[in-house]
Amino acid sequence: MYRVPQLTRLATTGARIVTSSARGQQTAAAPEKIEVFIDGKKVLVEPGMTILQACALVGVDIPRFCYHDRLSIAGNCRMCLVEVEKSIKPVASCAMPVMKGMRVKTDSPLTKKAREGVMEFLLVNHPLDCPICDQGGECDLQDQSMGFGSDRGRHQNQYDGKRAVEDKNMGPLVKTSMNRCIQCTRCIRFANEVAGVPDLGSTGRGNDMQIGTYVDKFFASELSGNVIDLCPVGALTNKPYSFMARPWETRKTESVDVMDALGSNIVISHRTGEVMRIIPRMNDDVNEEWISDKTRFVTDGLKRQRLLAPMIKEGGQLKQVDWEEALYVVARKLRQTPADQIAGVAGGLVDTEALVALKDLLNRFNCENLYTEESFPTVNGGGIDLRTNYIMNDRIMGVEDSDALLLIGTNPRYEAPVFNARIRKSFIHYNLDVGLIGSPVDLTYDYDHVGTNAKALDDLLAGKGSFAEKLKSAKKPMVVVGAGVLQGPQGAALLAKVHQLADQLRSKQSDKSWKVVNVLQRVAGQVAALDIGYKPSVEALRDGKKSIKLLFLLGADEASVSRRDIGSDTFVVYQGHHGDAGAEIADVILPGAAYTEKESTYVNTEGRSQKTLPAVQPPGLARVDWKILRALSEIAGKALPYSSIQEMRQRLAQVAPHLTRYGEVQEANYLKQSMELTEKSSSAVNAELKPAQLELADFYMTNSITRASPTMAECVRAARKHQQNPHIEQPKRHTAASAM
Amino acid sequence: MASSLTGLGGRLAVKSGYLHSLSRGFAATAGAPAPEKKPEKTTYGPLKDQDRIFTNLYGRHDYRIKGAMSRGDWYKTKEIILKGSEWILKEMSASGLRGRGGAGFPSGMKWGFMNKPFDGRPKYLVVNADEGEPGTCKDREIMRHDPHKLIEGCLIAGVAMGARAAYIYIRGEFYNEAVCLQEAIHEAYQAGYLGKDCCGTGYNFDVFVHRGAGAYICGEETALIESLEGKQGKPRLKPPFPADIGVFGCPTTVANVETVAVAPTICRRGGAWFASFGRERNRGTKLFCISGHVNNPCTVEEEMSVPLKDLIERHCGGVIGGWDNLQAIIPGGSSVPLLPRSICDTVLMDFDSLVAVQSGLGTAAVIVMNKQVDIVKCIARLALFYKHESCGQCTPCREGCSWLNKMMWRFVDGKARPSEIDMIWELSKQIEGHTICALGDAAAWPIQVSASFYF
Amino acid sequence: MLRTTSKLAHRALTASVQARAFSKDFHDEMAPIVRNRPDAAKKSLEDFVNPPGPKVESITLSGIRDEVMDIAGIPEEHVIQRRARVFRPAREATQTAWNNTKLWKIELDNRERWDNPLMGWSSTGDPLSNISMQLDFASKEDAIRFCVKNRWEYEVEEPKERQIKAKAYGANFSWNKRTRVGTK
Amino acid sequence: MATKALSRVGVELTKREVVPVVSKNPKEARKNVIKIYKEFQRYVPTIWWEQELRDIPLPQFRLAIKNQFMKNAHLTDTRVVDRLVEQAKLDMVNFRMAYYNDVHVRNFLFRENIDPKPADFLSRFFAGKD
Repeated sequence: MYRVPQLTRLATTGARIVTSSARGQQTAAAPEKIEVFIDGKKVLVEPGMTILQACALVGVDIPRFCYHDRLSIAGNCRMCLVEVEKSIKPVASCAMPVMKGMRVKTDSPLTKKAREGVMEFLLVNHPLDCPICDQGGECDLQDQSMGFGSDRGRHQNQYDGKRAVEDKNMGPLVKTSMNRCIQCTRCIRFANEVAGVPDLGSTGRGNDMQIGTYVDKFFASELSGNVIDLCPVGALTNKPYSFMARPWETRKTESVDVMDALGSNIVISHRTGEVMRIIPRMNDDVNEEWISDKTRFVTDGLKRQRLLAPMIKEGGQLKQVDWEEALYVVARKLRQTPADQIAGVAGGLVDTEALVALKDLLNRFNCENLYTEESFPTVNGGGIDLRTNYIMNDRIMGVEDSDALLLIGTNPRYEAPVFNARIRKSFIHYNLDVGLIGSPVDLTYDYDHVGTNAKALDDLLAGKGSFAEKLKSAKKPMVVVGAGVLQGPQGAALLAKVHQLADQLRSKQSDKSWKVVNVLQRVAGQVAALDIGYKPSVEALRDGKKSIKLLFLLGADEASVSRRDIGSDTFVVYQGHHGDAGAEIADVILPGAAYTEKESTYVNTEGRSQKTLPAVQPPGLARVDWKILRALSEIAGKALPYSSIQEMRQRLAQVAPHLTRYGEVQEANYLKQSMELTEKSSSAVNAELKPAQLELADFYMTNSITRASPTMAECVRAARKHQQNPHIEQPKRHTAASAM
Repeated sequence: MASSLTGLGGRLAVKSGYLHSLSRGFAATAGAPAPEKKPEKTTYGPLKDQDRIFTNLYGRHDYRIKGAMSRGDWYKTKEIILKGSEWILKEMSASGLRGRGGAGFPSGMKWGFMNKPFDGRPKYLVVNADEGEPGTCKDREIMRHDPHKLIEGCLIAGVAMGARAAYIYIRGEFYNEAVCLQEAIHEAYQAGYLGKDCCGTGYNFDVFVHRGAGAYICGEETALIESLEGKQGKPRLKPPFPADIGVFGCPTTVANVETVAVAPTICRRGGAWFASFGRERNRGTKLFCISGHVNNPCTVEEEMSVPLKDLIERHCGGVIGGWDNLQAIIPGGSSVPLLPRSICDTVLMDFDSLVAVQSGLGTAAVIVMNKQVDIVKCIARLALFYKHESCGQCTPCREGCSWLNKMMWRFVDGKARPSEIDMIWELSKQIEGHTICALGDAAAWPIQVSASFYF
Repeated sequence: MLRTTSKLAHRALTASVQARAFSKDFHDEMAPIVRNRPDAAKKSLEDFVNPPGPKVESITLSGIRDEVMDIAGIPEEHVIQRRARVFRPAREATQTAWNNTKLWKIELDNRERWDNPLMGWSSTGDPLSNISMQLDFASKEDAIRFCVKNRWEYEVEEPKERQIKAKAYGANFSWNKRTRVGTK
Repeated sequence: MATKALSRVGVELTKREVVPVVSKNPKEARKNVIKIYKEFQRYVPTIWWEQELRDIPLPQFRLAIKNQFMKNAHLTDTRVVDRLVEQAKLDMVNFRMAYYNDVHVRNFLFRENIDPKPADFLSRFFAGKD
């Protein structure tokens, strides 16, 4: 289903004006700013800010090790000392709040001397590992020692020696080299505050203070990789990436992640046509600066199990052929098969360009059988015709404004770890109340467990229970339903219930732009697929309901359609990048490109379209997906009207204009209509809401790329082993069932 | 007592004139008006027996409530409480009492900081009984022999600042003292002096004893608060000061045992009486603990501003080998710089005169060293102590203390170059003033001073 | 004995070498100053700004700017078919300093790279692939100007500005908020 | 080329003062171009004969030379024109001194030994990745 571009556009601008004016009011109400002087430069600062933040406002970077924008203030590295007039001692700028008329000197001799002193002390026990250290080249200590370090050490190594600390084993992802640690405690604060696993801490005191996991164990967090970035020295480094490359040798491509539906912004470091590692890119609207372990460590999955050349099955054996032959065979099938016997199934990692190309291609053959592997209820609330039904309307950022959050049948900790970190942030800093309907899982924060069955929704609708009260009294309540539980026969009824609840909550809202109802998708390609009109279920293909003779699998690797479902005479074409479930049943394999290898568009769960950029070339004979489809169309005799990425983008804009407005969220505004279309049923939905990923071991392998990754396999092993360790105590969370 | 560390912070502040103005302000409001100013005394000490506050310092009498009451404790406590917070604060200000933990901050003023409007948070008094400063043993004497003075003091100080409860953070090694103290608290509860409606005044006040785990740094007030909250005893940065955000996030005053324990007597005998001892701005009596190379090491209550030489000659039987055999004296516990012999002859034992000679009163723990001592080794031992007690939170102290320690022991062994004397002085300067708490300063000063006098 | 002499000889040698080396830069009585160009004179700044010599009258050109790109010799496929992305680089997540984010860069669409199958040397079909590494622009306009001059299609990516929210150390010890820090 | 160049995004029309290289005005530049053009056309038969290019009809050869000049007909910047004139002069020298031989000429003027790059989508798809 294609949207009417004009209407949506008008609606959006209207909404935008509303939000901006609301924001304007907020700033007007903000307390009066106070005036401070940074190096003689006047700057107006919100009261309560620290000196370091005030300096950041005028673009003065204060050297720091322990301070991090997204962690609590520790004030222990003492590198950020600055001179403040009328203070005899230099003060730690990271912790000192600004005061009216304060005069800060960030470059005075006193400041410099203080920093030089601290730097010398830091280097006393820091090993001279730079030549063999993975952090070399992107090391804060290295950089700042260029600025504040001495050209020679005064430490008498031959007499006094350096501190030696045993390395810790934190599992298969984080490599430690504790000699290099400068005890900034960033990793500790990250683990406790952001990741929500109190696994890291310091033991010992004075010079013997050590950072570690207390006992030898796996750092069991889905966000553990972020401590690698946080570490200002090379104490915590990337284990799979160790000794692989130097930062100055690599090229960096700014891209977007597809491991979950958030579309975390990433930077792909690559060298010699090989993806070396993935690190996060700051985007406050989406992922702040975190990424999940799956996002970060999936790189080796991109190099294994790849489909390198087109293949055709002959006598039960796949045989490598060239592109002409493979495309010719597929094109002939395409021409010969009647339109109603052709079907296309798109997987979760497919980019928008390929989705549009496949749809255009099959449409030219009068075929409308286009499905996505991930299913979604199509009947209630306008189903997928209205965009509000399947996106996260209140956005990821919205969690920070929200004051009550109800999670339904989702485990965001593993379905969208970065989103979960955002919920935790809101829980900690903005006193968010969280309720959960679904399996009681460890979400890293306290929540009211409202129930495991969808019946609990009726209680909430009736206003029973303590969490119902919280939701009712909330100024900006949010209901997030996991796409996982919307699959299956009960999904539509469940979604209707959710809409009912959301409508009830919305009716009390003064802010009409707040939509309350949100869907957390599980796969990166789903929103785009629904946007351009794929039918979200392969139910129609199963059990021979339709006699499909040509099945086109576009990256469909979740084994949603098996040979049993379609019969042995169906000709299966698989186009994708990994030899996984899809390729297994294929008669023809067309090797495609993974997300690091193509310029493509992904729409995340909040409806934000973002662009990936190609970091490396597709391996072997593999080609960019939409180009394969374009070539196929030409050979099949119905050439698609785009042959360059620009033309492809124009087509995207034609289909749905928001797809090419990169970085922006297209709001969906048909809530009322959606409510009108919702069938209200008074009978309760009886369904156990159990998300697919319950524990850490379930997190790592969820798609064809991660299933091909040895690192992920190792993580699963480590997580299982960790689970079995009888001596490890799970962190205590308050997850009591709310009193009914 | 590590909070004497903050004394040195105070010393720095005095240098800059900050404390001067504060104390002057305090004298102007609390002291008698100018016209009938009494002529200042010129000689100080010895203290007369009837003026002693701690009359059971040596444990010759009963420490329990009966004995304590016979020595005048809990006498008219109800009346004092009923006079109210204002009155107590006024008396405290009039007495000129300065904190006995080392910082020497005027107590009346400090307690007054707590009189802010109620914002929903309870207020707390925390008594710093983590007496870990090498050479100091005054609080221990109070807690084991005169615990009721402390408990009554808690109540009065608590009333003065409107506190809900007092936590006495007692050093872990003081097992017997904690037992005595707990026993005394138990007695006070039974007598109705503590708990709900204490002394029949309608005021509710509780006293808790919390035993530390034996870390010197927990004597620093914010580290003490952290430790009290059950975390690692690592100091917090200031601001926020404990009076704003203290234990459990509530307004807190941390006071030394001696400061609190003298409060009831001041209230009973009047601030003016207390102010009649010692020099201006250094009023009152003080417990001095003299150890080291004296014939008779002891803890003794004396008037403030007593000459150091008098103190040693009169109470300790002089320096071993005679006064001429004296090499140096650390006048206020290990965290103040030591005094070379020449200064010891004349210096008065009070805050200001010791600051004037680049040292500090600290906890008034006088450590005497005669000429048989290897002063470098003494300092090295101190460096080892600070290295061992550094909490490891902030860089200069964590790295600096161990470096200083290593160097000092090389000096002892003679494995250092002369140029390293200047270097160690520079290093200590790099630590001083750059750390979160004053432990870094305390570790730096002995070395700094000895580097300039003795190496 | 031998050692001393050799040492002495060495010292003399170094001295002479030094003398010779120094004589180039410093006046030394041992080495007279030799002027190769007797007419050499010190130039002033004005001489550089407005060099002496016959003045050339300027002419007025009207027409297409940057026409010189027509004869620059750049293959057409690197002019016509290239797409440039004008952006401000994100802060390195691995480091905390912000200074590298204060400039604008240009990145061209990625072209084919390949590995030498024998030695593993990597090559690229793109002579302009280093642009994003080598060129910094002070402002967006400068970067756009560069694209215009080179006749690349460009798109500007507005950076995500960071938000600085007030943060207080005291929050770590707050009595009623969840910001209380439990562990160090 | 000219129309293509004009249609490009970034090309702007301006008026500005510059220091001339050779020609003071477009007229003079044009005169220089015609001069070297005539010189070329006069010399063409010589090349045609000497370089054994007789399988190409002479008029076609003349046309190829003309095309080389017409390729840059859209240029208005006199300095750019001057530079091309100088380049043409250098080519002339190369011809005269026989630094260019027949293979050069064929490749240069008639693209004889150069495979054209795939232009349409499908052949680009089969040929390589871009």
